Amino acid sequence: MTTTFAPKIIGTSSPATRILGVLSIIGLIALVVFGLVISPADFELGETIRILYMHVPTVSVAYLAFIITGVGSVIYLWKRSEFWDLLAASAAEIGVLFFGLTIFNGMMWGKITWGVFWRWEPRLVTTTVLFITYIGYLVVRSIPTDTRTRGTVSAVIGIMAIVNIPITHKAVDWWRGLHQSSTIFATVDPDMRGTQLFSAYLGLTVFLVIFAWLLIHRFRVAWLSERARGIGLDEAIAARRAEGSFS
Amino acid sequence: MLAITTVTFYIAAAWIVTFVSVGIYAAWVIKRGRELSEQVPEEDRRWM
Amino acid sequence: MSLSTVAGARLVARKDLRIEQHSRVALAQMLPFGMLVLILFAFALDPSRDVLTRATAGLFWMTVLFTSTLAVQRAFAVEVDDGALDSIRLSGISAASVFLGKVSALVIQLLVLEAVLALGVAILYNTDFGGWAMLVAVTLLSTIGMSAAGATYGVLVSRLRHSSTLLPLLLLPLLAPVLIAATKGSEVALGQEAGQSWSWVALLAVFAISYLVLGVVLYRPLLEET
Amino acid sequence: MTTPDPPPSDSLRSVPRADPAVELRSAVALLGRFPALAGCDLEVASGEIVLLRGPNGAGKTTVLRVCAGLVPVVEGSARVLGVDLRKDQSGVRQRVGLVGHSGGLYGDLTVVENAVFFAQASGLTHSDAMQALDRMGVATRLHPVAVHSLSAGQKKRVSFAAMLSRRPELWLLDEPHSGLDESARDDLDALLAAAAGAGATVLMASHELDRAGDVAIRTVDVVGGVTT
Repeated sequence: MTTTFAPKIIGTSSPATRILGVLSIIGLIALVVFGLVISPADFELGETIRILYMHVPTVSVAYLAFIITGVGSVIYLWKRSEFWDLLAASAAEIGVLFFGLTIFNGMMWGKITWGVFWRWEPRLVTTTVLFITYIGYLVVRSIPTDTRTRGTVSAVIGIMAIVNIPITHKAVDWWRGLHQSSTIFATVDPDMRGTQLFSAYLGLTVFLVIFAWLLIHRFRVAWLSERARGIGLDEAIAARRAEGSFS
Repeated sequence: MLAITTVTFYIAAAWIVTFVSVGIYAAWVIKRGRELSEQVPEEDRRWM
Repeated sequence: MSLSTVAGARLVARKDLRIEQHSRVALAQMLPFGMLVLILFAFALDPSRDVLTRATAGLFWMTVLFTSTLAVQRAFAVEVDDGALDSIRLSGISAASVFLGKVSALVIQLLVLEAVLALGVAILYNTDFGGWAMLVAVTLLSTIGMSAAGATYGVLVSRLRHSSTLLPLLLLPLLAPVLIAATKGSEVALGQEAGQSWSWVALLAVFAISYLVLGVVLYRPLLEET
Repeated sequence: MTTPDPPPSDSLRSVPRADPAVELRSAVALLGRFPALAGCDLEVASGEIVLLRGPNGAGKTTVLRVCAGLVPVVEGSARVLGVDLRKDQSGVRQRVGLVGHSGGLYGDLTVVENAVFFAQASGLTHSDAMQALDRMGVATRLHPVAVHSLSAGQKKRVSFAAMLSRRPELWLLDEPHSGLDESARDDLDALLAAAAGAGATVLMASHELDRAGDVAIRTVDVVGGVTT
């Protein structure tokens, strides 16, 4: 499983990420063409359906990221492997980014549809609460401690947070009197047809590719920064030992 | 085809903010990766 | 040599309650704080326009939520202040016992605080109480849930720097469903709102059980493996 | 910067006997990101009384906390009472006693409540706790007093009593003589000698060379996170 460095490639890229990167760019161009040009406005939603082509992929990717964080956290506490700790943290960061975008897109959609940026709409509320939950996760990871404590503490938060997702969903749905079951993908309108449906799924696919590409890079950055920290530690140890030679 | 209306502004905002945010984040990650890979010796630059 | 989980939990809970008995921090500081919040809400919301009556349940649970973060903070400050937590980690008490003991002591203290605050609400906000069975169920389950999540995050932040400001950031979003369910459940119980009454109780039960189980499991890595 | 092993370790290796109570090899331990131990070597035979000597911030306290399984060793190796701390960090905790800078007691509880709680937490009884208080010369009139209102020396006696009641195999003492009056120091020395005589190992840290040196069998200098 060890990808050693090909000499020509710099930074955190590898042949696999290059392919993913190219696919992402092609995909985004195709998404612009299909989502903004080819596909028609919706009968019910009007032009606002075009926001869904951004909204649905970002929220789906964010939830996928948090599931990875949760699974990574469980495996980290079980196996204590650096890989899962760093993967969990990388996924959480990307998840927070996409969750932030989801909230922003939701507000844009709200402004058009309701005339206001914010309404106590269940999805928006749930997303915001969970967004802050995962900001807490990232804040905890940024507090300097030793690797093991950082890993343990953030894994616990990763697990607590993912258990909280369905509970928060249910609570907020019922709170707003929304009693029918709804999934993450419920915003993909089942009435969508033809190029609309195609654009929706194209958006989902493209963002999944982007997510994979980002996650690989982000993980490698995390991995490298641990190695760099190891070098920093060696220097710190040398400095610490030198304290003795003065006296 | 997207009709040009006041609605367009918010739709464009959603798309542009999403694209730009992901772009900036990706650029930051790549840049950070390049910086770090210069600090880290060759033999440590494998991922797992 | 080692104690059973239940015996250890009882020991820890008794110890925490004994500390409260001597120091009276919950009684002399948290309770007046909670009362003060109830009164300040009234100022902020203008009591003459019966907003208070309609918002009673929400204000009550918000107050409880704030007070409970103080209680969690206090519960772990006594452990960290003089390094007593280290003594506990060196003793034979299992991590699960420490968790269950901490939770039990928190639950007992919070229930007393809630009872007095409820009395305050009844007087200050002129609330008619009713639907006792459901009120009791809602209160008990949300208190257990808050205490379980609080005890886990309480010990977690005690391992980190900036712990006192970190705790509310981590704990309050996690407790959002408890706030919603406890508020709505109480409103239904008080007859202020029609609704699927027991589904809120069920949700609170799911929350409480989930975080009790998670706490029992996750205290081990937090206390023993680091 | 490699340090030679202290001489006793060689003689230990030649004579077959019990594992050393403490064996640190190039141990690195972090406080946050600061390497409090920077490749520390230390060997303590069972039954020995060893004094760690060094200036403030040398890493003495961290050595004690590592040996108690409270601070993880991130590089090098650490074995305490036969337990490999890098594999099982907490495995040794129940078998050691630590009297640290902070008392490790509950300030709001009384002397007796503290002693009894920690005794019971280790599966012992009320009378074990009372015996330990007695052994440490804690006056009966202090029993119902809250620990936070005790003097430093009295508090230290209670901490010792809480540790003593658990009959640890390895005693880890941070500045044990500080805050004690002359007669209490004599008591403590006698206690340490008796403990070592009964097979326990004592590892203590001090910057007070004059006093703690008397009872110690061997002194190890610690500076800059390493032993010299």
